[in-house]
Amino acid sequence: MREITFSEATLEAMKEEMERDDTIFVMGEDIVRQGGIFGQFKGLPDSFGIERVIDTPISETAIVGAAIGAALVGMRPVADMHFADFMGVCMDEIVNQMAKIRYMFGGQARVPMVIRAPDGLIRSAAAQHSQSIEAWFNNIPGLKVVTPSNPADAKGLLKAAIRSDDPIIYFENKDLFRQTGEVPEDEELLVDIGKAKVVKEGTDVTIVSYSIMMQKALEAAQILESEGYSVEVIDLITLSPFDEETVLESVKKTHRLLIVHEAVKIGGLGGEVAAVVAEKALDYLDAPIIRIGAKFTPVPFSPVLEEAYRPKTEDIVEGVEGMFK
Amino acid sequence: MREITFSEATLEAMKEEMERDDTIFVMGEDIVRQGGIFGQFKGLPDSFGIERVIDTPISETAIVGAAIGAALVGMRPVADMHFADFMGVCMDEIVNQMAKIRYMFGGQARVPMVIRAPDGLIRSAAAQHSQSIEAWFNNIPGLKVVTPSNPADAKGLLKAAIRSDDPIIYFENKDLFRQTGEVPEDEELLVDIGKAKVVKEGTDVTIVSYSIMMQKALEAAQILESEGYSVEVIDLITLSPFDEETVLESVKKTHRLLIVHEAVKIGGLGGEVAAVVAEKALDYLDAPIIRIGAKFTPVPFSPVLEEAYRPKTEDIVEGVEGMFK
Amino acid sequence: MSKELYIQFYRTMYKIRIFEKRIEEFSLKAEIPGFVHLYIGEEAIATGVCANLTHADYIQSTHRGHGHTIAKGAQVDRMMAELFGKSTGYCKGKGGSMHIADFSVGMLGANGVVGGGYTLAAGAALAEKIRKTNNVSVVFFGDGASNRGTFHEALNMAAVWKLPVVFICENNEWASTTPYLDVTSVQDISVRAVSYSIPGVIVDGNDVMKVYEESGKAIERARKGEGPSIVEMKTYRIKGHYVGDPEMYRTKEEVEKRFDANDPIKRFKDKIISEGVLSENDFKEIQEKVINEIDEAVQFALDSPYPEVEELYNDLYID
Amino acid sequence: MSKELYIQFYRTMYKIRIFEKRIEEFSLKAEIPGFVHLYIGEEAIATGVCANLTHADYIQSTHRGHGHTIAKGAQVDRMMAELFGKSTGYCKGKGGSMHIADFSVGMLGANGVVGGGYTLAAGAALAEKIRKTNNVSVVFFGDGASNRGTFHEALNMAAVWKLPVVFICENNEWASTTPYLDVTSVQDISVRAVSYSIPGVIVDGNDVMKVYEESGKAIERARKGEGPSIVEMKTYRIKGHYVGDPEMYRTKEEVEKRFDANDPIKRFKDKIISEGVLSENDFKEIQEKVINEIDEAVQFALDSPYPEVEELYNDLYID
Ligand SMILES: Cc1ncc(C[n+]2csc(CCOP(=O)(O)OP(=O)(O)O)c2C)c(N)n1
Ligand SMILES: Cc1ncc(C[n+]2csc(CCOP(=O)(O)OP(=O)(O)O)c2C)c(N)n1
Ligand SMILES: [Mg+2]
Ligand SMILES: [Mg+2]
Repeated sequence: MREITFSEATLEAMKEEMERDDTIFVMGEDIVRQGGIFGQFKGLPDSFGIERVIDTPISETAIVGAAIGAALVGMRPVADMHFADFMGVCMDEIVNQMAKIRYMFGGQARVPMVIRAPDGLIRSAAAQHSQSIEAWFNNIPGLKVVTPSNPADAKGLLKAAIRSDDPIIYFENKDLFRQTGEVPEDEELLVDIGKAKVVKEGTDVTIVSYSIMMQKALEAAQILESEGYSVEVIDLITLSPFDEETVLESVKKTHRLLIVHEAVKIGGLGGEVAAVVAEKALDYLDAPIIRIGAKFTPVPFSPVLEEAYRPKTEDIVEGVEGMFK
Repeated sequence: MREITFSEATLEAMKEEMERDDTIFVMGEDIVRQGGIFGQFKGLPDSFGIERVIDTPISETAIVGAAIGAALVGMRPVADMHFADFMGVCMDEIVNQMAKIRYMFGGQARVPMVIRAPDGLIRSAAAQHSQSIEAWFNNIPGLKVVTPSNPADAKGLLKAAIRSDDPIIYFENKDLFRQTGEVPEDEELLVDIGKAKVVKEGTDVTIVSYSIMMQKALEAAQILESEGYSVEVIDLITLSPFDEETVLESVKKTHRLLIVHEAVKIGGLGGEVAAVVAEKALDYLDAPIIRIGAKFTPVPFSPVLEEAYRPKTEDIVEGVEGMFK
Repeated sequence: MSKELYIQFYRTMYKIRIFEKRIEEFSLKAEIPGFVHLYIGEEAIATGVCANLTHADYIQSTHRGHGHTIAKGAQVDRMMAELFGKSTGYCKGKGGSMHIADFSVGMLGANGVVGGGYTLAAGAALAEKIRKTNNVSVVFFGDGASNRGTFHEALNMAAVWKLPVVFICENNEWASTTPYLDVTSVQDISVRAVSYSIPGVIVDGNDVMKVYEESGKAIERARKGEGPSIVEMKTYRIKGHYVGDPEMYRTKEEVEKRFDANDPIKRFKDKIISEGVLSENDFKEIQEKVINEIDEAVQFALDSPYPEVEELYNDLYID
Repeated sequence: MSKELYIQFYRTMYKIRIFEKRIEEFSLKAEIPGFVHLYIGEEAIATGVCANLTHADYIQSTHRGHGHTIAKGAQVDRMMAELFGKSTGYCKGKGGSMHIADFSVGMLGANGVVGGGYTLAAGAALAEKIRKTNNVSVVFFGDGASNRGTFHEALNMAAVWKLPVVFICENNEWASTTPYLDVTSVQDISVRAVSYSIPGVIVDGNDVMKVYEESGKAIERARKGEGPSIVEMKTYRIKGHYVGDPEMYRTKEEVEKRFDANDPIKRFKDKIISEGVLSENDFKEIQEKVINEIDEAVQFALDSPYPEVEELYNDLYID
């Protein structure tokens, strides 16, 4: 199969969906002239015009607010956040408007919109341009949070998010954009929102991850398999509300659970996954649950510190090994 | 001992601290003329003048931003959020500035400030005036989150927060403001930040809670005791970073854990507490962990629905009973 | 000016007034739960502005939203039911006063977040611009709300893109307990139009005809694709900020003086009578009909059931 | 105008220029990590503004903050070390280019959040007002940043409270890849001063003397307790938005033309020479000294150790 980059995969998703449905438009900072910081919007203005591919002022509350308003009256906006870190600027619009409008208004409204939010560590971008903030939204009913871990899912998940009638936050890891992978040439490539994927089956331990950390999870799994462990790896894909069933089923089989994400471990999504298992499958557990995530500090600038901050493959390997000691 | 309201207790804390230290000032919406929505600022302008008790425009980014700026140059601002729900407006200031400045700048800065944030359900205030959002901040290194459950702690904790050199979010439950309790007349009444309190000792089960839900936790404990269970109840008080040790020690003794908060259960702080226990004390657990929190919806308006949304004493009782079946 | 329009204006303003009075009564008795902000004394604004709109046009409202909702054409019975938290309400009891909405008439919602509506209104306008309709979007906002950052972001965006959106400031001189000049750096909010190279005008907000005409011009301008405007309606908040407000920040006399001199409904009635268009008897007839309608609305609300507990989980997600 | 001031201005501008050139070089080689935004072509602004300030005054800077930091009096060696991520840097390597700060000279930090500095600067000014000092606070911001809601909230607050804070707009015509007029509803950002009843002035931002004088007036005004101003410096962004920017949105010729005509350092030098205050030889001497200083700073940075891994957990909490 042909290989394309993660960035190109999202671009294809945008193109195909915008061709299919002319209520879709995209807006954000600096997307027209240079195609987005990660090339993820390259060429879109040529195909759809600057009426549907819109450069905005540096006004995140207006970007998200306007997307909500447009969605309310029947459009399907895609709003780009530039960096996920800036979602604090429009947090009120996201949680008090976007997530609640349908419910508050007793189902009168639909808010079919997607917020695209590039997140994660990238080359010493430091404390305000490196965050993974998905956990903020886990406690907020009314929105959904998804994130792909590879180019094929990037495409299928973005398409599904755009087609969804619910408001969706689509986190896309900055370091993944340039990575390549096989992506089927299928206009109906859709990733189910709400479903986790068992990417690798195994019987001794379940590793749950998502986004860029899936690569380290799989790397660790390979090392562990070579050591004789049979490892099951789950890609959550939808982070909120997440697919409890798939995780529980796996843990009931493997009796061991490790969760890994790039976000800070404490208060991270791993806590929610661990808690669900501790509530609903405690008796199946043969070892303490292990969570792996970044250290509890803002993201430091210096490469040395950034490296110390970042979760690593060997953390996963050692974690699993420890479960069998 | 004399009894005063929770609101008066916070007022005393403000007064005593502002008298002690003239770098302390307070600002927020509508605090001067009517003393705050919950009377929590009543009379302060008379004592300290409108230079130190300041009515602001409806500009939450400027309120928190200005507090940060003033803190950076040596003041100790207290910023009132009116309703915790509006913290989304200034989320960027809170997470990208307040929490990170000291770290990003390698320790050059101090940000000794307190954000006061009235939260929780109150008489059908509905989706945008009823939230408990403490979990948002749990994943954010660099700030501390505290919340009192009674008038005495309200005073001691606010005093400690004001004296702390770190930035602190002080959640205060709206329904607690009018409740009364004994408060010692002691200007050095200080509640340790970072420490949980074992409010009631017991051996069969640990109930962890905080803020207004402490009352239901204690109510449930009483019912359960009458049924023959020995219940330990812990008031977390500091929610981030929370006191793992006290919780772990208790669970190692009781072998059972239930966590209850008014915030939405999924993605709530209970997940973090549960996860820590599932990581560090799994082998001690004799029953699945139970989390109790509000239902996974925005806060509905109608009293009937609000009641269905709210976590209840009997949920706790039934939860604990279930652990022994 | 047609007689029909006169009657429509009077009826709408009066309906808002009576609606609010009944709400106040039930809210004081706590039979209506939650925070309730009354529109009494500001009726001319919603009435005059919305008279320029069709149901294909949109409004974004505020926490003080009953008047806007009525003026935009919503039914008072379903509104009343909503405020009582009943299942027959517009939002099935999930919204209440601060979240009343009627999408079927283009009323896109009250908003509990002060200044939350600007950007949404700009977005609705953006949609209409992309779709090349000539529908417009109107956002109401208070003097207090004019100091929110969203004001600036929405106005700049709307101006740059020439969006068909009109910003209606309801300057009632108070932001809760605070006189607006204490916290606002301009006397006239509409002056801020300069920051966006758009028109800003000041209107006597208690003169329904002037409101109608001046907002009409701004709406027409937006409809023609010439972009946004700020229209500032000068008025005064007659009631406490919310029902139950102790109002320790001002005297009763102060308020009464302002109201007596400037009740928009009384003013309009006097004008029509002096012009000989309608008689006292005509007014009586209108009033009785309105009172009847509101009474029926109250009865409807009282008779309606509360939502079933199972309703809690509905209306959250579609997919 | 004293000769000393001329020399100081020239030296500071030149130091910024050379600093930035070395940074660009190391950043292109990826020896300096992270995002780096250069101040080349805008040196006159930081230089002229900060010449009116003492170390007891504060500045809030932007993502493009090296120039401000140097002009406020920070040492280039510790700056350089910070940009290299070394433990001897101002932030011990934790901040880097976007988070450079030197609290000892009143430089309260660059900011990775565009528009993040306004409210902090207002807060520092509020502190000084409460303490009744006559220190002032200055915030630099870009044309693009002028569309953030924080601009509005901070300016309104500062104006109402007459805070000693000055808002310096660096209008370099670009917000990243977007010409500012595409996303900004006014030609002159300073026009927005009207929205806050404060002075707004336009200055040739590539004329260091004019910058010094006009910002000086605003700073003096603030110092005297008369409140905030907006001073808009017209300039042009000569380099890409960040080091490595492919600049697909404009031509090299366009940029060169603007630079050749309006390089603030060249302009100032020509002026001084034409006035006969300094000779070519004097300049050479200054230049050599500066180059030397920067070379030493580079060496200092290169020789400095990276932070120990244990440093990760330091500087998080005090208590
Ligand atoms: C973002 C936000 N901040 C604060 C509040 C609390 N609040 C509700 S109404 C109000 C005053 C609003 O004043 P104005 O905009 O003038 O409208 P008015 O009440 O006068 O109609 C305030 C401060 C809020 N709801 N939202
Ligand atoms: C809140 C926020 N939104 C977006 C960005 C991304 N960003 C960084 S610099 C920049 C352009 C800033 O333009 P301007 O304010 O004119 O400053 P200049 O770069 O021209 O000096 C943008 C969009 C950001 N850092 N913060
Ligand atoms: Mg008002
Ligand atoms: Mg610029």
